[in-house]
Amino acid sequence: MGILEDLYQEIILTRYKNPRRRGRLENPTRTAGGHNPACGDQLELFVELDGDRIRAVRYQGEGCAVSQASADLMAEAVEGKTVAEARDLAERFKAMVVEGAPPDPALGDLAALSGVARLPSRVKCATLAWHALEEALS
Amino acid sequence: MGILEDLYQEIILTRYKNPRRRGRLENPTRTAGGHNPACGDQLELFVELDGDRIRAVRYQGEGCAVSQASADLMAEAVEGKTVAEARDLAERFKAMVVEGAPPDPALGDLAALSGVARLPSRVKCATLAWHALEEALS
Amino acid sequence: MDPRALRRDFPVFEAHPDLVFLDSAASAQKPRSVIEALARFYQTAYANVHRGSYPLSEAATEAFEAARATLAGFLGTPDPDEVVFVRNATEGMNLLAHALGERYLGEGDTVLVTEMEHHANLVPWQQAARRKGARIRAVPITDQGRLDLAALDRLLGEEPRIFAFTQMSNVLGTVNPVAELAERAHRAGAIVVVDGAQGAPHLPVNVRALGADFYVTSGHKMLGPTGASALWGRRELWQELPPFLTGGGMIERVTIEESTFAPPPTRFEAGTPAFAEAVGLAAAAEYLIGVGMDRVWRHDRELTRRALAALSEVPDLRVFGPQGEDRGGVVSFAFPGVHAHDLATFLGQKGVAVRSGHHCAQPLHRRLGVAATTRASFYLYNTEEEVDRLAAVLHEARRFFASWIE
Amino acid sequence: MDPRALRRDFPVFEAHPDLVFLDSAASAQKPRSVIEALARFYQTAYANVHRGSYPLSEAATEAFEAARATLAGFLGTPDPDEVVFVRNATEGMNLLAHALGERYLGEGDTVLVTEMEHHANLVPWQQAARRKGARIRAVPITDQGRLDLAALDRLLGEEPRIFAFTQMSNVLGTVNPVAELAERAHRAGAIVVVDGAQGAPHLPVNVRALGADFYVTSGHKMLGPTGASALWGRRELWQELPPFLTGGGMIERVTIEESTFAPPPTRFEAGTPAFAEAVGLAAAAEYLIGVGMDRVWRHDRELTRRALAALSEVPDLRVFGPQGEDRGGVVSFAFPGVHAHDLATFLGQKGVAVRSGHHCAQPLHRRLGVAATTRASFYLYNTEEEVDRLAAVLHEARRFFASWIE
Ligand SMILES: Cc1ncc(COP(=O)(O)O)c(C=O)c1O
Ligand SMILES: Cc1ncc(COP(=O)(O)O)c(C=O)c1O
Repeated sequence: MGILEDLYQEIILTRYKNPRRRGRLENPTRTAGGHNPACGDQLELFVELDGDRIRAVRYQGEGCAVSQASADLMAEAVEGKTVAEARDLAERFKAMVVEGAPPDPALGDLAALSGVARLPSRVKCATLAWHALEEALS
Repeated sequence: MGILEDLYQEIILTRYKNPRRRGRLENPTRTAGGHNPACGDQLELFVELDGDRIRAVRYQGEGCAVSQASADLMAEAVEGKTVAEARDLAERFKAMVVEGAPPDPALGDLAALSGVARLPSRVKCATLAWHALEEALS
Repeated sequence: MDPRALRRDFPVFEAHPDLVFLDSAASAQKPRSVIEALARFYQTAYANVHRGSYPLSEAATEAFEAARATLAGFLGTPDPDEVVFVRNATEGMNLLAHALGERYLGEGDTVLVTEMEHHANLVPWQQAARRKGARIRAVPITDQGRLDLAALDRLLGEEPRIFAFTQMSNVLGTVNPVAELAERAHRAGAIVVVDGAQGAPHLPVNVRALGADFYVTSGHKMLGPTGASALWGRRELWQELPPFLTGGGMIERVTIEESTFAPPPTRFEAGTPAFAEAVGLAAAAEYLIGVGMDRVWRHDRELTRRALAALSEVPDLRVFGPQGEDRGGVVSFAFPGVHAHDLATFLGQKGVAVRSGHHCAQPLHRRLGVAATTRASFYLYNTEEEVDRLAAVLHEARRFFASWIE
Repeated sequence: MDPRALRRDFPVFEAHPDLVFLDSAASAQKPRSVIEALARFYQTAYANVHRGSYPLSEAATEAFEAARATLAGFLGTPDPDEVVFVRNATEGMNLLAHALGERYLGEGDTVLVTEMEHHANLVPWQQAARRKGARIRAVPITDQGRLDLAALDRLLGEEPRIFAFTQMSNVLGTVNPVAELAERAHRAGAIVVVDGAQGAPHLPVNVRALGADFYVTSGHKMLGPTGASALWGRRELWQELPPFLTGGGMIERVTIEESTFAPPPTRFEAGTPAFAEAVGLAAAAEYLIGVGMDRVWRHDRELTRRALAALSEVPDLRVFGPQGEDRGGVVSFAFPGVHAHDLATFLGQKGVAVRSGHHCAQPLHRRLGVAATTRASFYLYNTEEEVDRLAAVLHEARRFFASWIE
């Protein structure tokens, strides 16, 4: 599969055009901002915690299909997880897109973003939301 | 003759060690400062004018044999000259040390400095006093 | 001008024969003569400039000062001492904003810029204005992507101390009527600073004929190495300005408590300059002079015309900037619903090197109503075939992203 | 270490086989690997870094960031983002003086420097102090050319906000006890800025072990190209600092009126960096790592010992700086009654390249009681024969200038 077909899979487009977790939370427990100075992509993240467990995640901002789909899939994936589990998922995601490790089964649909590893300039797009998540949880 | 022997003729040494015009004037008509940022040489020039004629010139400052001898010979050479004559002499001097023109007879003892033209880094030492003179006369 | 022949002077196209390089507005490729001038200097003629009284240092100093003279000539001034070497256009603008700010800006004063400025010609003025209690105003642009001259006159009525504007927009390609703007600004009493980062590489420039007070260039965009750019200013104005960077080489007398400073251009070059890169930049200016800037400019515009025609055939593609003769070789575009990065990645994977983002012009993108655009830019080594290839790949992209387009 | 073998790596000595180059403290010659890295980058891998989503730009960005990591490693920090690229040591010091000044200096505060500082580590602090109503104090030196540590403690009692000092004097060769000075300064609550312009090229450096907060280097003195130098700072402190140069690349959000800024190191690199030269600098650091900085340092000191011994035999010659192990390869000297320039011209004409003047250290020369000195400096490519030649030519000079000597 070519790099382009690999990257722009149906699921990426779907999440970009019809996001499931886009929006804001009225009373977030935590918020964090993400910014990619290289390209101007911006992201605001809202997290609602219930003790140690992530109850809801929403995001707002502007960016390419990669950054938006990554944020949307991430928000969905970490809801219901504990803070430690979410951090662990972030590590697995970064291993996939930064180091090019094969997608960990735990990543589920996020595996669709594995092609990013072959496009160094897009890695920061894919990790933008995840860095914001780590900041929000820290 | 080697460059060194050419440059460091007896007359340069004499003027460096036993200057004839070094000092200051109590009531100068004009003063000007010279500074060679490349090496830190500094010069203060005092000129006394009688109408259009240069009555006396003195200088103070710190510098190498080339800059000091040049200042001393210059001061002596322009005393008694009109402003226009002094400017003309400055042109001839610069032609000799900057462009390497053969010494003009009008330069007299100043011809001893002709070797400077072969040492680009020392040209500014030789012209320091002359630039100050031009400033003072302008 | 035959770009196919010129191309052979650029080693990068030997290394990447299939590369369609349309990103010269970000930074240009280097001709062999520049790379060799640089390498030869390091191999055979290197020593720190100034203050060395041995032949190698004297020769290096002469080469550096000859580079200054070459750049002065390239910019159309007979006086080498009007040229100060800085790293890039950005440093040039910071130097000016600092020094002009210190000298001329006070509480309540205005600095005028335009809505199409690169951040390099905006943020430094914001910093200077904040320090001095001054404010920034911007000349708006028309829907065609030109400066709104009626608004300019109104804004000049506020008597700005400084008017800083770009010769050519790095997003729209708009070439501003510099001489006319400078004249109006001077009549209003403003100091005129021209951002020539996109102008100097592409247009014949004569700073005196333009009527500018300061003219900023970006060396690496005009075939030179990174690290060296020429900043031009009028001698009388340089003389008035306090230094920006301070340290060795630019002083007269230093005590622990205070210092006095050397005359220009030395006053503005603190520490060891990037003198080898300045020598490389002079080789670049000589290469451009050899080709002829009028021919470079004609070639750029021919490619631009061809690109504008071809891109207008791509369905759904929005193309920015004016249609007309006042336009250089920069074309920015977007498919509604497709983000600029995704489009640029597509083009990049197809071998067409373009750039995407806000191109350091966020206020302009806000005005255009888009967060980001994709930009192709042309230079003397680009061919008509490459322009056609761009158009063909954009048609392909249109098909690939068809379901995304809104 | 065999300098004769290393010499073959430096093309300049092929071009000038008889050159005795003793001016590395001003700027060092470049090994072939550096010149080739630079040329190869321009020939095959050039494109503007950041923001480009095509393979060439991605690769250039990776090379630039790899250079940052190499420099971080060379300086002994695991964190590449603690390294900011600037043009030269002077720009590094200006950046720090501005940013630390804005953040930490107020009315009546003190900045402490030393009497042996290069103007690059003095004048920028004067500017910052003037802006902020602070004052400069200087640690005096002893007659042996070392810092007066008793005076230091008194001055630290005044609780300076910043203590900026050189690791190695560019005139006396004195190597200051950085770790000890940093510890005392930290106890007094000062931020510690170390001028490593002469240190990094010659000594094994580990910024964390030194206990510095900021460490400034000069790339062209450590075998790198002109135009690129590494400036190191602690991450926590970088994060606190406002930007210095502003413009493209270092912002987050820009409107006409105001801007917010990116995190470090991006915040401190405005505009297109000298990224090709940064890649060249990394090749220089790799060359030095390959030779081994401990061996470089040992070699420098051996030559220095030999030079000090030989020069002490030259009648009437006054030699400056301490005698001891705390001394690097810089030897300044003077014949009373012979001006430094005249002596340097003599040496230069005899093929021995040295420098004369105040070496950008006027306060130090005032302290030494001379307006100027002549300076020889050694590096890894210098041999014992060259040191002997220096001594021989000084004996000759003594005879030539005999009647001048006072
Ligand atoms: C119009 C304009 N001004 C300024 C700059 C900044 O140039 P540099 O990267 O040389 O600082 C650029 C290039 O990015 C530009 O296009
Ligand atoms: C101790 C010291 N600091 C700073 C500098 C300035 O270095 P640069 O020319 O790289 O700015 C020098 C070199 O001249 C130096 O020796």
